[in-house]
Amino acid sequence: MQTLVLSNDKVANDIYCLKLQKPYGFDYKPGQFLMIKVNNLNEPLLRRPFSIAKAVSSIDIYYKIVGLGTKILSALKNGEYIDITGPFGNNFEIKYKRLALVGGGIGVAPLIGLKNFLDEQKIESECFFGFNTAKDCFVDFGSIATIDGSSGIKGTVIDMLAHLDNSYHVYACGPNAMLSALCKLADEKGFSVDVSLESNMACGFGVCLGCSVNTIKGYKQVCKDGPIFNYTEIIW
Amino acid sequence: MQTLVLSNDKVANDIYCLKLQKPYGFDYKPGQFLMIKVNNLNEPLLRRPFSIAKAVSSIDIYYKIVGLGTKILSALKNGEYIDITGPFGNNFEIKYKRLALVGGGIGVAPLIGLKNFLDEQKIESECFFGFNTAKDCFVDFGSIATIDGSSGIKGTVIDMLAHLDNSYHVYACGPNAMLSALCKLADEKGFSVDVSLESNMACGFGVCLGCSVNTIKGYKQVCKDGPIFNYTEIIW
Amino acid sequence: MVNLSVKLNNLIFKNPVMTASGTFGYGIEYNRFFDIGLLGGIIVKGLSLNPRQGNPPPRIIETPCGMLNSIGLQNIGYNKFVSDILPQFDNIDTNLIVNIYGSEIGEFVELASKLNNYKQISALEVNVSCPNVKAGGATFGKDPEVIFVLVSSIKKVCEKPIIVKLTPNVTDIALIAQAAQSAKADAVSLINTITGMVIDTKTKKPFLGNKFGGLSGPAIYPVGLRMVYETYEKINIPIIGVGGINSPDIAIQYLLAGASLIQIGTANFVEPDISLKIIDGIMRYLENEEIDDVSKLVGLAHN
Amino acid sequence: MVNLSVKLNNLIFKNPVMTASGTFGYGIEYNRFFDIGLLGGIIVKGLSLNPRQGNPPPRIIETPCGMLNSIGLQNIGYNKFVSDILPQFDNIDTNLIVNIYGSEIGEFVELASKLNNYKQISALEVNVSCPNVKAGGATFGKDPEVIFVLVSSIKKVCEKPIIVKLTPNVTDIALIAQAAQSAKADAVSLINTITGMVIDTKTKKPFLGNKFGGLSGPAIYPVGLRMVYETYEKINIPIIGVGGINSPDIAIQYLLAGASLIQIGTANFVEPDISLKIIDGIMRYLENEEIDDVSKLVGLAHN
Ligand SMILES: Cc1cc2nc3c(=O)[nH]c(=O)nc-3n(C[C@H](O)[C@H](O)[C@H](O)COP(=O)(O)OP(=O)(O)OC[C@H]3O[C@@H](n4cnc5c(N)ncnc54)[C@H](O)[C@@H]3O)c2cc1C
Ligand SMILES: Cc1cc2nc3c(=O)[nH]c(=O)nc-3n(C[C@H](O)[C@H](O)[C@H](O)COP(=O)(O)OP(=O)(O)OC[C@H]3O[C@@H](n4cnc5c(N)ncnc54)[C@H](O)[C@@H]3O)c2cc1C
Ligand SMILES: Cc1cc2nc3c(=O)[nH]c(=O)nc-3n(C[C@H](O)[C@H](O)[C@H](O)COP(=O)(O)O)c2cc1C
Ligand SMILES: Cc1cc2nc3c(=O)[nH]c(=O)nc-3n(C[C@H](O)[C@H](O)[C@H](O)COP(=O)(O)O)c2cc1C
Ligand code: FES
Ligand code: FES
Repeated sequence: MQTLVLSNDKVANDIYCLKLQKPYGFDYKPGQFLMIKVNNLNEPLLRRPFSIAKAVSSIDIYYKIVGLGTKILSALKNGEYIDITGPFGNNFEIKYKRLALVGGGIGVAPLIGLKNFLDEQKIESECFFGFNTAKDCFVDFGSIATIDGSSGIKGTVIDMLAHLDNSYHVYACGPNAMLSALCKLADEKGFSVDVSLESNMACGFGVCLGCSVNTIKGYKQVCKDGPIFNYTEIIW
Repeated sequence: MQTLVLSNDKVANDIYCLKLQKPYGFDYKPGQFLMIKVNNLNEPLLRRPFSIAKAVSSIDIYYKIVGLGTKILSALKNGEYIDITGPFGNNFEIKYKRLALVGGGIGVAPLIGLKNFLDEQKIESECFFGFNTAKDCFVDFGSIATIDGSSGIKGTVIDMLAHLDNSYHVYACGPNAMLSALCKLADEKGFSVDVSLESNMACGFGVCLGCSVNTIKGYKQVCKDGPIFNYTEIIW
Repeated sequence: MVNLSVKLNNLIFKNPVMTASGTFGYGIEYNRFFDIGLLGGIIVKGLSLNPRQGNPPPRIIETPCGMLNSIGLQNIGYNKFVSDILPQFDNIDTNLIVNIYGSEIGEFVELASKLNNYKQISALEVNVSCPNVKAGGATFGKDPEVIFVLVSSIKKVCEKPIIVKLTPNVTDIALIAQAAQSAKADAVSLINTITGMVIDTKTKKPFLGNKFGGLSGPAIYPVGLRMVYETYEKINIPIIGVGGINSPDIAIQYLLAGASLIQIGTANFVEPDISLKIIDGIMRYLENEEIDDVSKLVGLAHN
Repeated sequence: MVNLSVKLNNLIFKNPVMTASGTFGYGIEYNRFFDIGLLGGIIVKGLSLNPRQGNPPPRIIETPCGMLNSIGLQNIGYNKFVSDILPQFDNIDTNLIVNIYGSEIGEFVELASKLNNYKQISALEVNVSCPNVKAGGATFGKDPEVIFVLVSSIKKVCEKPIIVKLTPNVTDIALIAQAAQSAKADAVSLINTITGMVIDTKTKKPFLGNKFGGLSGPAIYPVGLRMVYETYEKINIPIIGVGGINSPDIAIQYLLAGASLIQIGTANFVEPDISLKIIDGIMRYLENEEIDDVSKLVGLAHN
């Protein structure tokens, strides 16, 4: 669907916030994502998946420039149109435990919408976000850790989680190194973790079978069975 | 060479004038052309050839939207950069005869620079340009014919050439139908004609051998041996 | 009004546009985007007797104007297909074509004979050309004699039209098509994907879990088109054109080259309703050209 | 400092980047863009004994991320080449490789024996794979036995290294490479263009004057890369990789797949000095990866 770009501003180092006009009847659950065709050409050919960070007055996407598609996206101006499909995927399930949101880098994006939703539902949650430096940080809430100490505590996001125990449930998204450190901690401390995974995608809704992840129940599709999985399911 | 776009304005129906900053030392002869890479992607893959209409204070190109490349070109904004190579090709040779410039549609573009050059050299010339309607016309000099009579005389550019005789030399560029009508007239009246030809091009300077045209001396390359040929050479 | 319908034996396609196997799931998934009953036909994901889990990830990577896939024929298997999917087609008014795969001839034959019993199925497309499986697959597709035996055997147990889907990874695709024709195939589909690979310069390893993948998308259309053109001059049975079609213009090029029907593959991922736009574009083209029947386009480029 | 130089028999290439035949003219034309002496090598336009006028226009058409060409080996012929072009290479410090073509074996042999006399020439690349000529060309390139006879015959009359350039339009390119190796070829280049076509839906006819053309450009790189990878596992002589290279990343992928040297083709048309950028990019990659010799990359993706 052709969607109007309301704004597309740089919010941190290489990170942009794209706001799109919310189409009539658009509905989403935190954790879901859109597939965006970044231009009208055959290059890049495929749509790119992006988590919906928020969809209150507009659809908000936070994205990081990592390759051609995101580079092209960053040149979009307000007033232009862009083609989206979705929302796709499952969503963060709310657990009756103490909730912690743990994000690293651009992986913070899907957690913004979750936090928003929890606040609306008056469900308490703690937020822990890690970045390399203050310049990479694009959120204005939660506890922040940076590798160089330029904002919040000095260290990784994992360093802020010493208090988590088996009364906690964690929602996590971020680089693989962060996720595996987190899962190790979870094994030790007994808290549960749902992670939002990434994968190369072609279709975004379960037909191409291209986005498989290996789980204890065989291959599953990140786009349809995920992107959110309990970490114990995944064969890392 | 990355070149600054000074302006890129619509000047007629589907026709734009692109003005580029003239690089230091840039020199050209009327009839020559540039090869332009319209974006930084692999689609469109190849550069597109465009006649230099003028290169006085800036390099001016007039182009018509006919496909993907010219479509993309039309979205360029001033302040952006675009990659050009050239100038390439031979040039209009000045003959010691009465000179007439005959152009149809976007084929008028290369003749603008020629007219400019002739004026500078104080060489007299007559200009005859044909368009479908007034809305397609993008020149403000010369005698104009339009098919629907909305500007200048009603008819084709050929209808304005009844007075040409063997004292004349014609420089022509335009659609094939116009060129063949012109050549028929030339055969009748005895005037000579140099035409500027078009062809699909890959390299623009004689290495790919892709832009061949059949001549009485075998295949010649439009980009290097041309784009300007005496019409008697060409096997139409 | 132009006639868009096409006949293949006794089968009528309401228009020449189908969706290609593996790129349209079981069709049902697309019902939320548009009415799939508007399509000429739907060719479902490659089916095998037993469920298959497919190749290790990563399974797809984009390439210039194309993509590689190494799905490896992951599918739910015959039993689940007939119990869960087939009934959903009772009321969908389009041709359902089942793309079948086996790791040996016997498996193909058993599957074909079982599928022969289901009235929801209009035809079978025999995939002898998937580059992503070790047994069968591309090996079958490259040997005319094996094709002949395979197709003849299937024809004996299945009354539905048999379409043979050929691999482009051969020296002479028309030769393979001739073998299919000799074995009484009702049509051939060409092309499946062209085998390719991408290497990750960070890890210095092949990017795909299965090393190689099949190249599809607009990048390959000139190759598919050439193969349809060549094959058209060598066989008499209908050709179904597939490979890189994502616009009415390319679809029409395939018809002119000699395809009676066409399939849309990778383009479905980019624009789920691209098939409708292509049907529409073909119709407009026929109107502009004042041609009253789409079949009159077939093979015109050979004149 | 990393070592970019590569040895092929006694020939030293200052770096692994050459320009591909037919895409760089006779090299001289590019001297206005940059110092062509910086290149690892220059492979000139396919040369035949007698001048050839090539195929009727149109000869090129763009396709998604690629182009088709049907030049048909238009060239100035042996006599003019040695009188007009060769002397210009006296003072250019790079390897000049002559791509040769004949319509029958005898012609190849005669040309090779004549070129053997010129010291400016570093090696010959035998084009058995041009899809745009009727005799010889692709027919040769598809039959291992013909390749064996052809290459053996050339080796008898020419002492310079013989590189055999293979066509991708075959079922098993490694088989053809093995035949070249058995005949004592010094290296193989792969791939030449993939045969394709475009049909003009306005005229309803093939767009190119010669109907078919060869597909080149980024679109085909995954196919060329796969063929280099496959062939690397089957032969011991060096492989020269070509097909769709237009960035350091793709060039490095070819090295990792098993190419000792690479060629830049279509990309020259888009960016005349792309080869320098690729040499530079390879150097930077080696520095970042702390690899001191480009030869250490070759074939790493097989580990
Ligand atoms: C469900 C989901 C949600 C997501 N949400 C967000 C989000 O909210 N914000 C966000 O910024 N991103 C998000 N992503 C990631 C985002 O989709 C990618 O960053 C984006 O698709 C990159 O596109 P690109 O064209 O810029 O980069 P590409 O050019 O496609 O490259 C992206 C990455 O792919 C890999 N790659 C590509 N080509 C090769 C190759 N030849 N060899 C090896 N590796 C290669 C590289 O690691 C490269 O960095 C999400 C992904 C998923 C699956
Ligand atoms: C020396 C020279 C000078 C020129 N000067 C000018 C100038 O000053 N101004 C100007 O406007 N133009 C000029 N042209 C023409 C200009 O180069 C073309 O209009 C331009 O390249 C079109 O690019 P495009 O990507 O927009 O169109 P493309 O998509 O490349 O299509 C252009 C045309 O090519 C044909 N074509 C493309 N694909 C196919 C296909 N599959 N089947 C059949 N036909 C096809 C069609 O006729 C189409 O209209 C010149 C050309 C030459 C050779
Ligand atoms: C992700 C994916 C999965 C595919 N799966 C199958 C399959 O199961 N059986 C089959 O015969 N072809 C399969 N194909 C090939 C397509 O049906 C089609 O022949 C090919 O992609 C070329 O067409 P396209 O360029 O339009 O995609 C698959 C292609 C893709 C991209
Ligand atoms: C216009 C053109 C002309 C070519 N001429 C020749 C030739 O004369 N001899 C030859 O062996 N290959 C020829 N080729 C093939 C290239 O050398 C190269 O193998 C092929 O284009 C693939 O590489 P690329 O994708 O980098 O262009 C030609 C290619 C093009 C595009
Ligand atoms: S992206 Fe196609 S199945 Fe997940
Ligand atoms: S465009 Fe390459 S030779 Fe003319």
